[in-house]
Amino acid sequence: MPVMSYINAITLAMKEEMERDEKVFVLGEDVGKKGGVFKATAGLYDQFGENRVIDTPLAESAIAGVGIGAAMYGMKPIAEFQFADFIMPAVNQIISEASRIRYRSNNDWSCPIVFRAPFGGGVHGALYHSQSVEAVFANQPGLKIVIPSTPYDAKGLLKAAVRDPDPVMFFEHKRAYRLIKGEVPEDDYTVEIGKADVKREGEDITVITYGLAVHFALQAAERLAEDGISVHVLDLRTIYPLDKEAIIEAAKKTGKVLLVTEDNKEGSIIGEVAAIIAENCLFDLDAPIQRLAGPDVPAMPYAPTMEKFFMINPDKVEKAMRDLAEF
Amino acid sequence: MPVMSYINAITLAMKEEMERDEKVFVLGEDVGKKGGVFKATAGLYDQFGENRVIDTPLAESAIAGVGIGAAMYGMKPIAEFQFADFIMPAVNQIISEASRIRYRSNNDWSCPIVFRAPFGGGVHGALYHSQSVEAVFANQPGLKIVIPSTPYDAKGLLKAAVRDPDPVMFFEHKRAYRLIKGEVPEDDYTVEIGKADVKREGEDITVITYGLAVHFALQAAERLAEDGISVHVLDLRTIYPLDKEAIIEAAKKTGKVLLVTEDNKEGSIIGEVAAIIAENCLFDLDAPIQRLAGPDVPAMPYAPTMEKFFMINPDKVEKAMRDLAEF
Amino acid sequence: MANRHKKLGLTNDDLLNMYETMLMARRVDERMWLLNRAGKIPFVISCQGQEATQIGAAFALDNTKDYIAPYYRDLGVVLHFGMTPKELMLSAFAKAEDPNSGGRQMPGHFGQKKNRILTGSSPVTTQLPHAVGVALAGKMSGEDFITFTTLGEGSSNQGDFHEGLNFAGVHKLPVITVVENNKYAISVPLDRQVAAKQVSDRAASYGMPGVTVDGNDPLEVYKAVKEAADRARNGEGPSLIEAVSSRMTAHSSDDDHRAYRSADELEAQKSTDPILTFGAYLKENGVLNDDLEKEINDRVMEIVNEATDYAENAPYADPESALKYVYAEGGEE
Amino acid sequence: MANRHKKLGLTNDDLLNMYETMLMARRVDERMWLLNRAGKIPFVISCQGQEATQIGAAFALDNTKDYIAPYYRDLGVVLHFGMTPKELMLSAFAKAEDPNSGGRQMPGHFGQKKNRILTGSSPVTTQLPHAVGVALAGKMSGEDFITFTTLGEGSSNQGDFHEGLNFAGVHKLPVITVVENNKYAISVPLDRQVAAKQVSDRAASYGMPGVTVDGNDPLEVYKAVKEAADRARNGEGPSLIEAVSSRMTAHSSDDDHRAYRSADELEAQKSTDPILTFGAYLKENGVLNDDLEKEINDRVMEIVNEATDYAENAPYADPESALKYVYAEGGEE
Ligand SMILES: Cc1ncc(C[n+]2csc(CCOP(=O)(O)OP(=O)(O)O)c2C)c(N)n1
Ligand SMILES: Cc1ncc(C[n+]2csc(CCOP(=O)(O)OP(=O)(O)O)c2C)c(N)n1
Ligand SMILES: [Mg+2]
Ligand SMILES: [Mg+2]
Repeated sequence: MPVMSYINAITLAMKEEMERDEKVFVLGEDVGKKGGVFKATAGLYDQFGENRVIDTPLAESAIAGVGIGAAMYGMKPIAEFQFADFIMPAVNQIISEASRIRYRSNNDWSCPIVFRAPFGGGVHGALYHSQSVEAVFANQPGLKIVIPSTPYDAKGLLKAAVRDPDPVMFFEHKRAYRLIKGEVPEDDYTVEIGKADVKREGEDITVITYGLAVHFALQAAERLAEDGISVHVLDLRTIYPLDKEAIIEAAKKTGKVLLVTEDNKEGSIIGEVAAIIAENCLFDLDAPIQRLAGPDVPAMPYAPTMEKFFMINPDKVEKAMRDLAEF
Repeated sequence: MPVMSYINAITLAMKEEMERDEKVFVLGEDVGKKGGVFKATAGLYDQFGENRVIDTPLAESAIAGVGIGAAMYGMKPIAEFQFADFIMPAVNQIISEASRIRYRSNNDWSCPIVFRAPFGGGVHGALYHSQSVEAVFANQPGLKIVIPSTPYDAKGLLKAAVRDPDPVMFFEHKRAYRLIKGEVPEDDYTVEIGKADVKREGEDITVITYGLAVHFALQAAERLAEDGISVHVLDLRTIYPLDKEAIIEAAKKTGKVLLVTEDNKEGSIIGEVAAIIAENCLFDLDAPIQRLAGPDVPAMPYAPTMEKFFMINPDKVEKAMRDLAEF
Repeated sequence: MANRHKKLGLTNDDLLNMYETMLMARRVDERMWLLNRAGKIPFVISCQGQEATQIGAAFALDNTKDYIAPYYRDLGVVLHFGMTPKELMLSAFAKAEDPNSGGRQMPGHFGQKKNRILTGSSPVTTQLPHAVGVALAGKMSGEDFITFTTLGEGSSNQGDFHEGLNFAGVHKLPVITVVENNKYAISVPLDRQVAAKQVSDRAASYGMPGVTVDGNDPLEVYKAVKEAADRARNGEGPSLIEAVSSRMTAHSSDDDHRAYRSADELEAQKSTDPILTFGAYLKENGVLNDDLEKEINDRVMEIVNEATDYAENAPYADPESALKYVYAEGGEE
Repeated sequence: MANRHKKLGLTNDDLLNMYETMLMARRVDERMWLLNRAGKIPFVISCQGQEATQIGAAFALDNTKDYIAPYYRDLGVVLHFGMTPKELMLSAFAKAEDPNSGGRQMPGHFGQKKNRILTGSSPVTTQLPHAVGVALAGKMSGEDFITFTTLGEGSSNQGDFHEGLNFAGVHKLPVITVVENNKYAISVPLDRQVAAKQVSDRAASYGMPGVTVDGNDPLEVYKAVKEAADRARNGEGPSLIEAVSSRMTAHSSDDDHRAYRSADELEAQKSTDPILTFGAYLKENGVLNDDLEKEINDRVMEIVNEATDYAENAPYADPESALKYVYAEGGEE
């Protein structure tokens, strides 16, 4: 199987879907000739032309809104937001419109659109190029929110998102783009939206997380393994709606749960994960449900000292895991 | 003490604050001559004139953004959104701007603004005039989110919000406006933002909630009391950042916790409340943490059958309380 | 009054058709107010005063293939696009059979896929980028339909107006936007809403033609929209049309406009009631007479009565059906 | 070249002052690129090519009382409003002493209360309604300052542009908006961004005067902004000015513009470099000569060098200080 980077898996998914179905098209800022500021759409403009790889004006509510209109007509738009931070002007279109179109029309209309955006920190992006914004949307039935951690999942989930009959938000960790590499099959496959994935089997403690933090957890798990501590790692992959069964199963398995997110702690999606566990398998727990997250400050600063202080990393995850294992 | 309705307490708070400090002013759609679609600003236009009670164009991002500019200058704007549902176009200004101004400027600038909006259902408002939107904002350090349940709290908290040096979102339950009446002192008082309030002392089970649901819980508690079940009711009042100590104390007190919100269940703010309890006092619990909430559908429908199905009410709260008490 | 409709290519029958549709819109709307005041339906939001704009515009489109993204007052527009009075009444009563939303949304939140009426919401102006998106999709697919969207003048201050029309302008998409300027946004009058001299001046911002027409005259509106439609079908891109008329009711059944509009103003606008003035035009041009007028009115009233009875007696959706259609079920699209 | 500055009421000293500030902006910016390419600072976003617009505009304001809401390229504007090269370098190095943000934000995110520079963010155009809000506050408080805000032409497509300027227009607020049109929004050229013939056509949407001027000529920009400022101070309301110039660098240090701009285009724009053309104007009018030019350049370079050294050696904020200033601490405002 070819090994490729996370971003290449994403580009490939779009390319294959556009080849497969001419209703699929891409729109966003600088997605054309430039191929996107991170190069996620590199090559698509040359292959599919400016009618299917559309450089839009700098106006996110229009990117979302025009995409929604096209989706209602029956197209399969992939709308790119340059940074997750810049989705905010489009929140009305996403929450009030995309997520409610099927429901409010009693199943008469639908809105099969994918909203892609790079998110996450650790790239000297400062307050507005580093944020985790998923919690803003993770309370909107009608939406699905996907955050892949590996190239394999990225390709398979993005293809599933494009084929999904409902709106899907697809967040890509920008630091994973080139950092994370992995095997990606050559054949056409999809990964089911809504299903979490056990990324490591273990017996002593359970870590539940998503995005780049999955890799931090896996690295830390290796270190704990050296000391004979066995860590179970569940990658949520779809963070809304959550895969409740998988969460409950993973929590029950070890009875000690650490939840990890790069987002600010209070109000992040791991709060909901904790609630699901506390509601469904409280008596299976041997320790309080631990959470490791960013501090409750608006967003991570630019200066390396403060950025590092904010960001979770394998060391911080390792420490939290050891504390929990010793509980 | 005079008895007044929830909405009159809100109007009075604005009136008194505008009399006290000429930097306080109101802006929003139809807040002037009409006095607001719910009449929350009734009388203010006549008393303070069109320069301090400003009918804005129909443009929520401008209402927020212009208000933020005025607040940075040193004014104390109270920006009204006609319905909480219509805050969505202003999310970028609220989240990217208001909530980050102090932090991003390293304490050089600040943004003392109040964003008021009626929220909540049970008024035949259908999908877009019934929503609970607080979860969209309850992950943004720099913001405070207040949801009073009684006229006393409404007046005291709104006055505190106006005097607060930071941005405060102030959600008023539109069904409480005329339904809920209570005693409100004539003197100038404030209620501290960030503090939950025990609305009923009890020993057997704890209900933690906010907004109109506080009243549902209190009504249901009366009924349970007749059967000798003693219910402790904590009103969160500030739902972001949460009053962790009060939550932990209330949970520990009875060991059986029911969390109630009118919002959709998954991703609502009671998930965070559950997480705080599960993280801090898991071993004090005698039952799983129960949650009663709206179903996970985009928003409540208009038809009375479906609206009733969606909305929580005293009966549903009572049932959930009895189930928990019997656990 | 000179005969102006021949020049526009409209026959007498076309005109009677327009008149009857305008009257239907008015009578359905009036009925809803009665039902509201009788406590039978919780909410109404009216087309009254804007029927000429709506019917003039809708008749200039091709209701067999064009797509529309109407706003909440567009009862007249959706009637011409195939929504029936019965369906409108089912929506007013929030009954399960309502094709717009199965009783999930308030009346005025139109949507009906088979008639290419996009589903609408309450936050204003969000429909405008949708109309642009459908036009983009049509262009990409090589179809020759055009899209049509409407909004109030207050709503033309929303960011989505600007962003959507600029997108349409840059990509020269076949979208017609009609601003139904009734001079109020709830209580806020035009001069506190729109800083432009006229709303149509905004067209220049988007490189498209803009005109202001008398929204009380269906023929003027028809002419402007027809020209825009011809341009759009010719690949000449979008247009913005402002049609100025009056809001003859309060903003909605929850409003009392006497608090912010003078009695004189309310009285004065009765003279421009488009049902009356268009009726007068028809009579002066020999298209309508008293007998025919009565015949039409009777026919309309019978339909309105039947629609009301049917809808009133129709069932609500089951409570649990509130759980349906959050996502596609069982492999459907 | 005729002497055009006397008519504007500008003395030779004023002009030298403008020239030196333009040069300072250019040299600080160039230094940042060097530092970036040497791996010493992670990011730069440039003013290069827009100095004439920025200095021409800033000098037409009162930098002792007016408020500004600049955008990320406005190094020239903030210099004239009192931010020092040292402070700018502290920001580039993200050091604790950076007055903009204490190293929390990227360079180009200006803010300094003592100089009435509003704090800015990354999402474009949000500053525009803020400038309108400050103008509203000033009017309410009976103050006679005006507010000034800038943005790129691509950013003029954001909803906040429309909503903010309409608010200013309705309330006739003393706000001057300058669109610095450098013909690109990252890789997207003007004709794929703005459907209007020119950005200043958008002024009519908001009932305010709009002009387009040569943004490479500081005197033309000065004249337009001065007239707008006089109007604003006279209670005549807001203005929109479009200043057309070129972006002489890639969008930012993360971009390579050769991927979407031809070599010819990049070569051609060198001839309109405002530092050169304004220098030439000054020499032709006897305001500048080679000696003075060298003296100014040396002075500027010395300041830039000192600023760089100082900033490079200054400490970062403590890691834990990231926790500070989420909310007001201890009763402060
Ligand atoms: C985003 C948003 N804000 C506020 C409202 C509440 N609202 C409903 S209609 C209306 C006034 C609309 O005025 P206009 O656009 O002139 O249309 P008209 O009702 O006069 O036809 C307002 C403020 C809304 N529906 N959506
Ligand atoms: C809301 C938002 N969307 C996207 C971006 C990313 N972005 C930064 S600058 C820029 C282009 C701006 O172009 P223009 O307004 O012409 O200003 P210029 O950089 O050319 O001076 C973009 C797309 C952003 N900062 N904010
Ligand atoms: Mg109107
Ligand atoms: Mg530009």
